[in-house]
Amino acid sequence: MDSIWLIPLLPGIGAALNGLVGIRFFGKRFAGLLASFMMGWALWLSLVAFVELLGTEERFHQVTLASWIPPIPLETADGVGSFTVDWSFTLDPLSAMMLLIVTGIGFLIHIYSIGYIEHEPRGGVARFFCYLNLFCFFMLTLVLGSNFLVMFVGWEGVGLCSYLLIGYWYQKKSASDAGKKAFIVNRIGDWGFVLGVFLVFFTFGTLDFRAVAEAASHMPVETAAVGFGVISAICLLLFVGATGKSAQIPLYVWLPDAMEGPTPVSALIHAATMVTAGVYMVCRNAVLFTHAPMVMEIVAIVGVLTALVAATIGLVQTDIKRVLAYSTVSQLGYMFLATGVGAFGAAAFHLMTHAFFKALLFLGSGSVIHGMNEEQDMRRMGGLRQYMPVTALTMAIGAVAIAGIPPFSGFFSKDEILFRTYLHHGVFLPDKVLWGLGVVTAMLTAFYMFRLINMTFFGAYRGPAWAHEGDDGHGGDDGHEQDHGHGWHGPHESPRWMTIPLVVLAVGAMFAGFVGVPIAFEALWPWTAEIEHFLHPSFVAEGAHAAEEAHHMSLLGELGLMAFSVLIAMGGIWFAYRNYVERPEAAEQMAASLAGPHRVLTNKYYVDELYDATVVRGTMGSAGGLWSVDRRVVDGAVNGAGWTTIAASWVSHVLDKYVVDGLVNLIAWICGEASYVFRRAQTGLIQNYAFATLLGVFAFVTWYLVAR
Amino acid sequence: MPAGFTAADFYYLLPELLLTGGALLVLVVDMLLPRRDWATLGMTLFTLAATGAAVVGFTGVDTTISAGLLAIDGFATFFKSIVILSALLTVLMSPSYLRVEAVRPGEYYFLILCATLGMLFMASGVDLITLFIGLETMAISFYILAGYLKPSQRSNEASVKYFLLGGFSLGILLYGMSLFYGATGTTSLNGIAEALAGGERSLTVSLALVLLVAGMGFKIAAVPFHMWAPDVYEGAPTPVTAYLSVGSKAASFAMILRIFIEGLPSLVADWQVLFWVLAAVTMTVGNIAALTQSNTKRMLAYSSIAHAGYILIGVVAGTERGIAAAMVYLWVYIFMQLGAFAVIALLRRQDVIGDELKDLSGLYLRKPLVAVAMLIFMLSLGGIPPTAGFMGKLWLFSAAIESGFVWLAVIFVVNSVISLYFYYRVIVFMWLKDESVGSDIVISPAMATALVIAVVGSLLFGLYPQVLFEHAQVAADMFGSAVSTAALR
Amino acid sequence: MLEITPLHYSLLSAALFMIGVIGVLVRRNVIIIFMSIELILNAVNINLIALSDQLQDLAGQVFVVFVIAVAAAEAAVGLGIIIAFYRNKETVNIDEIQIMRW
Amino acid sequence: MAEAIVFWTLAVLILGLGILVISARSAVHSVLFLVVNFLLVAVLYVTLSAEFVAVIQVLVYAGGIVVLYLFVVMLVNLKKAPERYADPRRVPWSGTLLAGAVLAEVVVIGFYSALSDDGARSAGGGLGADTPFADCGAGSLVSCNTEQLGWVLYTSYLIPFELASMLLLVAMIGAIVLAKRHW
Amino acid sequence: MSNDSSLLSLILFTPLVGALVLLFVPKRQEDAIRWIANITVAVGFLVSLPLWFRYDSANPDFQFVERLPWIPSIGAEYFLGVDGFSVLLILLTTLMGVIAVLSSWTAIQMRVKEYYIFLLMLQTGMIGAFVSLDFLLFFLFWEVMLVPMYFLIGIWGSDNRLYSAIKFFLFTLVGSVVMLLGILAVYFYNHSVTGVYTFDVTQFHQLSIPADMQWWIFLAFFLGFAVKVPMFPFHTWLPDAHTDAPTAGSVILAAVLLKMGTYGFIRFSLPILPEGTAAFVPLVAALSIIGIVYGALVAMAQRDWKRLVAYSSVSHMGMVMLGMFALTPVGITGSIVQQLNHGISTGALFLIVGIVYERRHTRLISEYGGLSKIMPVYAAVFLVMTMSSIGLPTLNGFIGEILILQGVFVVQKTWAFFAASGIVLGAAYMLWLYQRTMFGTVDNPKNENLPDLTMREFVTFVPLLVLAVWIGLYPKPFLDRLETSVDKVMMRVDSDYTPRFAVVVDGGAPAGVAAGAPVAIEAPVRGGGR
Repeated sequence: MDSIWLIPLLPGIGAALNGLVGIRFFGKRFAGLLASFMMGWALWLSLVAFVELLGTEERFHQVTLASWIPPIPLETADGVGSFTVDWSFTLDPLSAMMLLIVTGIGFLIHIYSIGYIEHEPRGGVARFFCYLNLFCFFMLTLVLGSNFLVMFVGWEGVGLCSYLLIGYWYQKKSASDAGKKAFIVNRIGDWGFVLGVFLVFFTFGTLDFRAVAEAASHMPVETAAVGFGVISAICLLLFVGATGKSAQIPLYVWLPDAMEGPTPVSALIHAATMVTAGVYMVCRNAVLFTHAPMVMEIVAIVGVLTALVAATIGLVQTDIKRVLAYSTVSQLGYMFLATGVGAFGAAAFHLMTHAFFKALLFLGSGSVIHGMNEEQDMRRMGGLRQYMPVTALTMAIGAVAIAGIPPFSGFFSKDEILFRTYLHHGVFLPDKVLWGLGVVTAMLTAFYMFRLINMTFFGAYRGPAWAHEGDDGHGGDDGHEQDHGHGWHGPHESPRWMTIPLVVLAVGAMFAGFVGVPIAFEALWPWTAEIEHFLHPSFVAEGAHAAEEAHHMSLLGELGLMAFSVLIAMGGIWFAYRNYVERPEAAEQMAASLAGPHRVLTNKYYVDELYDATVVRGTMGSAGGLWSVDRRVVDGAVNGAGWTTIAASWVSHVLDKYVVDGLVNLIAWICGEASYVFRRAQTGLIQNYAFATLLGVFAFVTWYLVAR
Repeated sequence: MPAGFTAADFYYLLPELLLTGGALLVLVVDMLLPRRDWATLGMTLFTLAATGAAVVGFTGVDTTISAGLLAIDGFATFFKSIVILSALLTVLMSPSYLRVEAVRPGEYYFLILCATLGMLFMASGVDLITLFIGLETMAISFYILAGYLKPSQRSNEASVKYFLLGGFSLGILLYGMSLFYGATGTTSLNGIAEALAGGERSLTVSLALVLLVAGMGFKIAAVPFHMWAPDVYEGAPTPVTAYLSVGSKAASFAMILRIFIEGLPSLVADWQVLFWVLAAVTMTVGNIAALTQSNTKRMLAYSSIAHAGYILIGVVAGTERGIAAAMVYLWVYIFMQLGAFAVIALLRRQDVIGDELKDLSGLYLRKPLVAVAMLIFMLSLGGIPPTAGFMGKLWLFSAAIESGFVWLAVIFVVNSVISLYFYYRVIVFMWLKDESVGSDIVISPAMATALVIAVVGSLLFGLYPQVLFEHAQVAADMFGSAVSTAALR
Repeated sequence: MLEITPLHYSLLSAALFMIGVIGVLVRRNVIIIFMSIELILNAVNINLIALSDQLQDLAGQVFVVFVIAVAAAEAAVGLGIIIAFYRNKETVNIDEIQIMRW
Repeated sequence: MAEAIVFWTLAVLILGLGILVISARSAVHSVLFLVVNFLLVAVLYVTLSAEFVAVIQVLVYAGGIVVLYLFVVMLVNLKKAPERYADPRRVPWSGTLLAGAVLAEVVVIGFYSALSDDGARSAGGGLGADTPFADCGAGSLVSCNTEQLGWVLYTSYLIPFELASMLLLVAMIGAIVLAKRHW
Repeated sequence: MSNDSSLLSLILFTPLVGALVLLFVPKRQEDAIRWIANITVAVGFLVSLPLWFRYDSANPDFQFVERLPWIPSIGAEYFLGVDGFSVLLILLTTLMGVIAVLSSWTAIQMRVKEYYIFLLMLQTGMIGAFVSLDFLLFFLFWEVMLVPMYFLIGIWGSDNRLYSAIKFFLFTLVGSVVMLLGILAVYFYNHSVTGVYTFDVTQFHQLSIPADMQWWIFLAFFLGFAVKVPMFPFHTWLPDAHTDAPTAGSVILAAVLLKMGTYGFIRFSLPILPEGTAAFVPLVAALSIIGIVYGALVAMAQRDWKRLVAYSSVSHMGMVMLGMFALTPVGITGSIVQQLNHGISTGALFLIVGIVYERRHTRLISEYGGLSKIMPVYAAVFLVMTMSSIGLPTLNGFIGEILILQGVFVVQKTWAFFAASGIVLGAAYMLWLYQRTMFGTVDNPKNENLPDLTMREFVTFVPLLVLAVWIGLYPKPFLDRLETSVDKVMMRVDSDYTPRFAVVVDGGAPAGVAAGAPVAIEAPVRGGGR
């Protein structure tokens, strides 16, 4: 357990090897295997560490490698502090869980990538795995870091890696744009985050999570009565950071663009791990947040709104990966909702299950895209299940899981969240509102997921014919034409490298939920709410033993709620089935009957718009009214900011050139002119010179006469 | 009164006597010997060397001779050595130049020596009459030397201008002196000092003061009495210009310090104001006017006007430190100014006048060492460490600050920045422009010696000025001051 | 008025001085300008002599002797200069002495 | 009384001739006026008991310098009238005015300090003159004054005197150098 | 440490000796000249290494002191000595010297001999400024630096070199001459108090000058140093100088010359003029923040690669100044570290520009694009340096920024808020630059077969990369060496500050060993309380 620091280090080494040596010398396979091996090793170590942790009494272990910033005296709120940061890692239930997720899923995705990336040139492959390993290094640092700064290391590092990986096909303008956008938007979040960190130090005199929690637990809870205090400020700033990293309103705009990256990247970074960092960070500081209920409320609202908005946008996406992207945003919204209502355990739980099924779905989509020769538009798919059965099956499982059909994992986690939301009493929001929105989202989720499944795997095949002239409809992927320029022999199942991870993840997606079975099922399943119990120590200061708040609700009512949410999900699925499989024409009928989004959607003109949009700016915000709202308001804000910055920069540039510098030149000019004048005075006439002399005398004498 | 003239006086007059004798001998040699160029040159150099040795011999002496007309003190010795050293360098840079100009060197050297003689008296005279005669000896020699290139119209014009204005200013100066004589009934500076001590100043004295300032201001080319300088500097033979800008300036400053510090300490409040104004105006006008000059000699003329302004700061301060500052600055000024003029003289060839900026272009490629030397001189004039010029400026700064003339110091600062601009134009032409004109440059051994001395001086006194400072301080302390440093706080 | 004070002499010399100055400033013939300078020197001399008489002190007269000597020397040199100049330029008009300016 | 008459006549003549010198059309005339002026100044010296100086004044100025001037005038005035060309950048009257102004100032100062019975002189350490006039009972004033002056010149002022001789030598050689046509 | 008695002189004069040797090498033998120059700087670096190892970070006094009379009559001495600040900066200087000289092996083909002579003289000047403890000596070296730099820009620079060179020179000169006035004021004040004329800085550090006088003197110093830094209104010489200087020139300029200003503040302004400093804090902070934002914005608007980097250093130096004038130990430490970082990353960035400039002779960003396809190694190096420049954790830039901002935050929240915006803007312009040059397709045929880094070029980067990572991961050695020096400055600017070495001495453990709750230091320590 003292060797947890190795866990991040191993992929780090892998990255170093691949980066320094690999790009020049490694073969594709070898590079992949090396990276995967490192991840495998890390996984093994994490398992060991996990088991050992279970063995210990107080579920907490800290390893300090070295002093990073030696102590330097610094004023804090209460007199003298000492600013010091160590390279130290913490293993506690929360980080242990994240470890397993990251290493486990990371490992699978590495394996998967070996197959996925083989079209790339040799150097490219090594580069890819270098980035991937590097990402894992930073992600694990983020997870294990036992103080804000070490976490920030990972926090920024994963940002860098996502920048690199999104821009992996850097020849593609859109790709490099997306990468840049991701990084910069994240930086905006970090602005808040670092300020939060500073405030943390200023308040508590330390940056160590445990110490902070300890100190905070002794401070009053800043309810509306107490007022918006320093802790609230801290939490708000930190949450700004979280919205950046976890793509919440208003900073979520980067995530859909991020789909420019290779699919495994989307799966690992933009679904399973990195984007959940925000959630993780909030959970990490559970104690702080519980002391700032108002901020909690804000978090919850932001979360649920994000969930809803993203889901609605997801409804009408036709790019398979973008659907998943919006669904990710929406699911993250769920997690924040959970943290917002104080159900940190539930949030973490959902984080885990989501990691499984969302990774699964992405990899599945990747497999589809791979099999469809880089085709991403669902309207050019359909009926693929006979071509790629494994993918179809596994993705279906994933869909069911996310839709929240028992006993798949998604059901348990999502239901837990909804349940706790139902119980939640808002600070300045009426009760049940959050819950209501959550439920609506749940339905939408079910709908768009199955819309995806149906459009992809069922119905008739709408894709291009696979003769050799099949090279027409490749949506904007000029980047690596050459890699598969040779003819394409129709949709096909992907190689084992890719299918095996799918299967494994599918299994996970099926059964991961059983670690968090609601108490309600005690009768059927004795080990209820395992994960809550397991994680609980991470959410309270070790000093204060806040008793777990009892679910004060009748068994019946709880079961009723579950049934209701399941019904909702079913409804969504049925609706999707009816519209896209049973009677594909139903959509038209509805369009005729219903005004609003659907007319907009079925409108051919808008379809073209979408095509352009996919090329120009990505299809984010295409749902009817939301289309314009999102584009004009949210994204507009971001771009607006961008443009104002550029404009400002030009202004100051001009200022610099003409004003600041101009002054200097002006002085020079004046000197020049004066010089000219003096020269003219030198007429060369002796008598003028004599005159000047006499004038001098005259002046001085007059001065004397006047002075006296 | 000390009864006239004692034998001891001959002993203390040794330098002057040597110089006079040498000068006469030069004439004789010039008449008698064949290959007279070298003979005269050698004779002159020898005379100067001997005189220098004699002067240095009197280091530490502090006495007055010949009925208190002359003082042999550290101050005098210091300025005498300045004068003689600059004369030496001037003579060294002359021969090749004279050869190009096809001028007979005999009388030339004689006149240089006589000018030097006059300067020696200016340095050590403590009586208006002595000072005046010394001044005139110097001046008349320079009138002739300025016009020494008879075929050249510019040379003629230079001498006419210098002569007319010189005569005019001489009139003013003498009138001032006569008024002082009237006010105090004596011509000896100490007498004047004690006569003026205590008694309240009458307007006549103020008038006399102004006239004196004007007269001396002309000699050191202080604005507004400076206007002759650019024209004369441009027209006169380059070595003469050099000597004029260094030797006569140094001697005139010696005279100024004598008269105002030793003779008129009780009027310090008055002349401090006058010189404050003069200094400020002089350096500003000098520098700014130099900015746009394309003729090197003219540019250096303005720059030497500006330097006169700088040195006046020392006079304004009026403290021992101020005097020492002026002395130090004049000392280091020898090397940089003469060095610069030596380079210009060097550029004079059959086909090139060599006093235009463009004549300098590409110098670096033709004669790298000369270019380096010129670079050093320019930096020194600009006061960039580690050159001697910086140490000089340092002293002036500290004098001004110590006496609390902060604004003067600030003006000084601004000016020394402006000045760098035109010194850098010279450097730009030498180093950064490649096209070069005219036949190739030959360096005579004499010239080489001059350059080497100048370079060594400009660097040595920048890196290790201790010796110089010591002497200057000792001399200044012996000399006394108008404002005692103690009085400052 | 009838009683002659030193003031009278100094005013006389001052007046003569200024006449000389005016001559220097106004005339264009270099030679006449020289003469004006001589006038100036004479003014000075008058002053000195008057003062020495009034102070009963010989130094003034000594001074005058030297001034006269200098004046002589200047005259010699000055006229030499004029000759030299005249050779090249064929003029003694001071307004034509302006090759060198700014 | 007599002194006053002499002074005023001399003063008027001197100034008048001075004005003539600087205003005469032809150089020759002004040279002649200059001679007369110098002679009158010499007379003034005599009245001020500076007989020896008066003599040199006559010898050196009237005898030497002025003749020299005459030569040069003759030498250079043969050709065109020197004052034909007048440079526009020079305004003669301003010169006159300025000189006048300075003169006015000097006069003011003179009167002022004369009335406030001249602080400096009353303060005067200087009055006990270094080289006082000796009174020589018999013998002509001239010889007396000359004797004293010579004595002073050759004792106290020996060195300036010698220097003056060098000065004259310089002037001589200079004049030769400049005036000679070739080397 | 008697055996070190002449170490500093050795370090100081090694380059000069090299220059003298070069004087006597005939012009023609260019390779010989190059070798000699390179060997000289390499030796210079090696002899400076003992500073790192032998410097005793527990000892608060100046170390390796050398003291000889120089100009007794005005009390100037040849007085050398180093403390934490100077040790680090000297090492940076010698290292950068090596890199600069090595980097110009092929870049300079004209007047090779003079080039290296000037470079070596410059080296001596810079080291001298860092080691002198005599104010006059410092000033001497300070000005000596100008001349070689002037020529480096003026002779070997690009299109607009004359203008830039003279601009650089005059700007710096104005400041420094005014500074000289300040120096003399201190000099005379010291005399009026102690009765001895001396330029001994350690003596000045003990003066307590009347506040109003301090105000003026600080102003004088400020002008001198702020121009060099350069702070916001005085920065306009920097872009020109950088743009037109040859690569090595820009590297030295960015890496070391700019540090002169900040070093001046920390060594002279703060300790000698505490009240003056306190009085000026708001102004300086404001200017610094303006500089940070303004520099970044202007950088974003640049079309010229080198200019962009130049403006980025305006922004970074603003950060440094802000940290210093927070007057908290953390802030000051951070600002010193940030100086090193800026030296490393910006120096490297200029090298990077230089490499493509040498191949293509244009600095226009629009001329490039897609280089990472053609020059992968180059692109990788560039990437790392970009990241270090925008302060990515695990790289050096981060440490400096975090320390500075933290140090500022506890003093003035709003300052930290605005300064932190630099994080975003920095990322924006650097990444945009990276995208425009490295990403995309190679559409300019001239770029199609640019050679990747040669071995020599790569070697020039190695030390920088190593340092970037080292400082990023384990800055402790650097921070330790700064500890006592920072405390000494703090003791001057903050009367009731108790230095750590004092604590250590009386047995108490150094403040806050491990991560933990606020560790109380015995006496009340306040970071420049406001």
